[in-house]
Amino acid sequence: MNEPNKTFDATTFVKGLWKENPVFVQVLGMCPTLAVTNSATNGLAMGLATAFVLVMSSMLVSMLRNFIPKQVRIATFILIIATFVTVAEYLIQAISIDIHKALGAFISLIVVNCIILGRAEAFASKNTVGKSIIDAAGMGAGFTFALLCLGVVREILGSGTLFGLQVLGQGFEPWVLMILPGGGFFTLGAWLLLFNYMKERKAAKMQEVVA
Amino acid sequence: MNVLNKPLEIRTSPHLKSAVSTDQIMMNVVIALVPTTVFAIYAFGLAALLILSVTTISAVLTEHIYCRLNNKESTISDWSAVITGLLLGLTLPPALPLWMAALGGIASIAVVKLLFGGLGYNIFNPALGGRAILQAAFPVAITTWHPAFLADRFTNIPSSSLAWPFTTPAYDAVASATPLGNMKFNHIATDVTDMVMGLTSGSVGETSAALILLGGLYLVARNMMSWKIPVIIFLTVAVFSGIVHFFNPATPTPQFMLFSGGMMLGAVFMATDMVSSPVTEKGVIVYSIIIGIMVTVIRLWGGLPEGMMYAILMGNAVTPLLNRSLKSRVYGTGRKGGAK
Amino acid sequence: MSESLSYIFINACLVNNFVLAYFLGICPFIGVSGNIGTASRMGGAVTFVMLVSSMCAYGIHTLLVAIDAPFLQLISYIVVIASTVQLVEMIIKKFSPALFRALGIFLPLITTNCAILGLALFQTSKGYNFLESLVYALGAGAGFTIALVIMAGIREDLDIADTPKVVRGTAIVLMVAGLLSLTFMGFAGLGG
Amino acid sequence: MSQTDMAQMIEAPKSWYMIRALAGIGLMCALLIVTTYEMTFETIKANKAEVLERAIFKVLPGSETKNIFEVNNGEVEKVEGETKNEMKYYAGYDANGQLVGIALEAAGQGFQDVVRMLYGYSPEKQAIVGMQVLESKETPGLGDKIEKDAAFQKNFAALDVSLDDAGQNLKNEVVFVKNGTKTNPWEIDGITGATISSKAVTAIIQNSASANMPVINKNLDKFKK
Amino acid sequence: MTTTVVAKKTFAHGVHPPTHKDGTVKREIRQFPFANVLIIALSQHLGAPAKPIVREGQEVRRGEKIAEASGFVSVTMHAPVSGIIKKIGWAPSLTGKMVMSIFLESYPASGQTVEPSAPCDVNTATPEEIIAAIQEAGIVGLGGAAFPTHVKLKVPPDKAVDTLIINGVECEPYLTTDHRVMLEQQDDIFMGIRYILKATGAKRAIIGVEANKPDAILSLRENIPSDLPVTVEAVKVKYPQGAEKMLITALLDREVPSGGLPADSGSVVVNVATTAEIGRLLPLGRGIIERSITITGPGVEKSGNYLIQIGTPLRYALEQAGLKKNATRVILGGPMMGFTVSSLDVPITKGTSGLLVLTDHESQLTIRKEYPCIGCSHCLDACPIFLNPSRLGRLAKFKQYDAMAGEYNLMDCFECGSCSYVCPSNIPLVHYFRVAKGIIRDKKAAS
Repeated sequence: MNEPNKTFDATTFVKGLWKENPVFVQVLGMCPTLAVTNSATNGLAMGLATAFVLVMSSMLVSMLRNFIPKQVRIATFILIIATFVTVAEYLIQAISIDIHKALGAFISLIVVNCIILGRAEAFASKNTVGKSIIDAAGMGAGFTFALLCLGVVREILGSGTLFGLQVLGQGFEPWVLMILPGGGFFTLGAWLLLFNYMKERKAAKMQEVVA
Repeated sequence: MNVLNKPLEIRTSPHLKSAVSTDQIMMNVVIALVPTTVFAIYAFGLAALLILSVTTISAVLTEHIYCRLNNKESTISDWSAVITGLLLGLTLPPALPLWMAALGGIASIAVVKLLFGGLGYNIFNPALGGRAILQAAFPVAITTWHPAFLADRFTNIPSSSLAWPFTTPAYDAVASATPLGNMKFNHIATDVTDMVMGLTSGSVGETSAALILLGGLYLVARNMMSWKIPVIIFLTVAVFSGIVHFFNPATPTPQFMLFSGGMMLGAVFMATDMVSSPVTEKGVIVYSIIIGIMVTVIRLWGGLPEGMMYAILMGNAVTPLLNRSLKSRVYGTGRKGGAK
Repeated sequence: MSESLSYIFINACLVNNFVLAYFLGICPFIGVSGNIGTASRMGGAVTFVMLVSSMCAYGIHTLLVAIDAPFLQLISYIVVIASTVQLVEMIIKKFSPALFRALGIFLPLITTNCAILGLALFQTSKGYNFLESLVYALGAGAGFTIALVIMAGIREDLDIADTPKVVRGTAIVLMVAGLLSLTFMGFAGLGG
Repeated sequence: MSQTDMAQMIEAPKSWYMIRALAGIGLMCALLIVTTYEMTFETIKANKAEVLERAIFKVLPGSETKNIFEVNNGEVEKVEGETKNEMKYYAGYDANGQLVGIALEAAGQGFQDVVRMLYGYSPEKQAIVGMQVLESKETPGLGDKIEKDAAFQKNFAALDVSLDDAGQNLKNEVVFVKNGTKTNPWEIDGITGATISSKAVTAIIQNSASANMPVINKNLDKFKK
Repeated sequence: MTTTVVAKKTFAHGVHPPTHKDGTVKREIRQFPFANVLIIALSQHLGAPAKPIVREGQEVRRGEKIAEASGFVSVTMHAPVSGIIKKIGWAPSLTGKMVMSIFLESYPASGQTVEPSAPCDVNTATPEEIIAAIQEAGIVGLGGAAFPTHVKLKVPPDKAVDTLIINGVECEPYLTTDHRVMLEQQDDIFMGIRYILKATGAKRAIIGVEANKPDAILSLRENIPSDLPVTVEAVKVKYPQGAEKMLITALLDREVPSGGLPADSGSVVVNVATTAEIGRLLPLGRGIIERSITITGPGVEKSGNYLIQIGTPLRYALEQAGLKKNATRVILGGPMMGFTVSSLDVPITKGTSGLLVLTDHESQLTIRKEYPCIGCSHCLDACPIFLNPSRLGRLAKFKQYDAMAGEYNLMDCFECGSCSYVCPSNIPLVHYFRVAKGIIRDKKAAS
């Protein structure tokens, strides 16, 4: 997925998607990650909503970064984020009541997703608008990707479907566990395990090369 | 003198050991389970035999393969995987599809035991953890009960048992209700004698209270089990449900509570799992009371007919806290510490 | 439909435990569960803040209904909760240094705990009255504390366990949480 | 220039900056929210109405239009738009404008959490003719069969809720029976393995029906177009 | 003898290892021949090493003083035989460390006679004089700890001792020397009690004996001098009943505070053999030069109780007693707390109460496969001071020494070995605790 075109912006984007993936690597924003990923659709919708808020608030924070005094920056960031979350909530309702129902309170809870405040504080308040948007988009994409990873696994095993379409034969006995809260914990745990395992393998290989 | 010149063995004291070892304890637990297992096969026929073999083999194989993959010496010779597999099998409904049973055996060992570091480090009882996973994954299959003592039980395998892996099973026999299910949903009390003798329907190995107690007595006699845990659980359940029954005779009697469902199997063989129960004396008491109260509360007021599994898992979960906070008074500290 | 207060409490505390069934407050659940002492103090602090913010949320909601501005709900909740926590922090610091030492360092962390905001949103959507809201907050706080302390006990044991290298850290915590979540399923149907 | 003067010089504009930033951003946010709210208001309302209508038409087979009623001071009146009263009666009419039935919401304690549902009542048949679960957290695969199980849904195709002669109470209470043992039209045939959830549904229907059927029957004329 | 004694007094917890005492309990104490070269370690007691007062090549006579105490916590040494000081130099000790020792070549014709000296009369001596005489006689705890007895008897001025406990429990399996002493040296024991009562100011004395020695209990009871406030109490057969703290609890229902001394509970505990030495040596003004030792075990041909010169090398002792072919493990002391020796050139010291030789067969039992701790809680039920060895073992494995010393009271452990004995997983708990205690002490010393 990494094109040879290695401009700074491309790496910024890819960084959020993979190397510094907010869920799998930084272990941030766990609540929505676990709560809404019982189907791929919900995961995708939540990921996109978060990405939307992330990009918009990063953009605004970056635009206003010279206008906001340091002392009140957190307060203004929260204000800005809360605004975009409210906007997102109304937009989702306008698009589909069903998705809004499925995501429930977790749309509102995007406000307290530490990824967004974290990016505003760590990146957008110090960088230009363009870079901030790309960074936010990368992180948003990474978050969406992670949610999709969980949603896909949980939906396929838990319901035998993917995006609502039957993918495993009719006779398939769904593993209800996967769409229960416990399944959420297990699936995320398993994904982290996989990431740890790959990291270990890579580290071991690096050592072999050195040795 | 020759002998005086050969190298001497250097060891730290003590130079005496009591005879019993961990693998022997584990093996004796298996022995104690034999009467229950034999009766289970007698009551449910080939279905029970198959399910017990599948859970045991899958549990042992999982442990063996894990050790091999990690280039460790295989730990299956300590018998603990056998116990897990056997206990898991005994808690499952007789006509559960075998592929689910195998999955349960794998989950018990892989998720509940090996991930935590293997024997001695597992927080939850592996068999019950595996069963909880199965119960959450396949809620319908695990609450569909097969009748005991069918005439053709030794010649016929229920078609649900042989369902293709990952497919929904089809049941051929009419599902029967367990004593607890009858109590909860239909308010029919089963005769206690039937439950003691094991003439009712239920999980593979939970139906015969008498044989389970026999196995427990064997282990207690050999000092390989804490008798306090089952006794305190029974007392708590009897007293608690007795009081409730006194004020509201519609609720089950204490003897019904004691002899129905997984109470016996759970209290005697699962709650006493050494690894996942407290080690301190006071901890054991509180642990057993917690289990007794929780199982009674779930059975009487909860949504589920049976709560033994959840009660024991809850006990397991608080065990580290109990071990930490309920220590014995160390000699020479506190109350009697002074001169007089 | 009215629910009894005991039902509200048991439901929020055990049946629909905020952490194990609703996935609220996962960050502190993972972050502050390494030690039993810290975990129980954190639980106390969260319960306290939940009570305070539940009252605030009830007030704001009444006000917003009165001026018919539902779209301000989220923004006013978050702003008021954040400032209340700050205010509470200052008051405790001034009047009870001992309490501040016990809870103080957790208070800023709690502002971004989604369990607090979640509680405010849930009590509003469930239409609880003032007393019901308080009991709900108490139940949620107690449930959060129970889950956190149990997890801390288990993690202290896991610190001296032979766990495989790849599961150490968040992965094993999530596995334990999964098993705990299954355990809490036993409470289903209670208090009805 | 003394030290204090310097400090004041720096301090004064700083707090002004802060107020300006907070107020400015606050204003901007308010503007954004209100704009979005206004812009999406109609769509959301239409969406919600559509979802509701879909549900009503489903629980009242044959209906194509609807009117909303509520009871105020003991009187049934037709309402338009939003009102404070939560208990509403949705009357459904067929293509000819004939009253098909009345749909109403009911809620109660399920296995995990509150179950909310909409059911349709046909005065003509003196029976419930349809039911849809609006909201539930029942165990997937087990309790959620109350929504998905076709056999269970069949209970509500014609569930007898006729009133006694005085018109005050149900002639027969809606009761729960074990799966496969239904013999009377006022019985609800349970789901194997989801007894609690199906019992909960029974209780919710029984409570709601015994409270509302007398009201509906008394005011039947008002519901007709 | 078929007499039995009923005993109720005991402490909580503990273990019941097989006693293995039948082989030697009937064997009277017999004099052992003198070895060619005796190695008298200058540091065979706890505390400061003694200072030699002889030079190489000097001729000494049996009972002559050859080294003097170098401080209060130190004792005198006497020549066990007549002979020539060959050298003063390093010699291996039990722990493997080299210690300064006096090498004494015995005269082939060395007799049993002992050099006379200044006696200490129990009726006229002051408590201080008695204590000084005990130090001069070189007496240390013969039960195994080898702690200088006079230090123990010196009651700190802020404390009062009302009861003297004579420890005749001998709970270590295999060992029977104290049992024989109680049968054969009763007059010495009672005389010793007189001295100690006077030295400590205690009002009464209790001889505590395990109920499996009914002959000793009954005959001691019969022979109590009428003017001596002594009682003989039977205690239950249980390990470690002979540990000071456990015996105090059993007999007096008092506990010694954590980190404190028996004097903090108003008592002093002295081993019965030590008491007998005091009673025999002080009236004559002699020093301790020999002691009774049980040489036993499945690896020994002629097991029994022997009166052996201090400084006799193990090799010589075992040659005399005879070793079996499959002997593999030589233990100084009893099987529960004794130490294996790596070299037979180690000498017998004042603290050596037994010499136990195990064969391949017994040895195999203790080197079984180690399993992880399964939380069976047998060790908690065994620990006489109510520690949590299971947890301590796990903490030790993960090097969490602070938690061990703090929350889990490791420093109260006196290494009785009960936990290791019962552990079905065969975890070397006591070994872990010894290592951890060392590390914790070092850490404390460093800070």
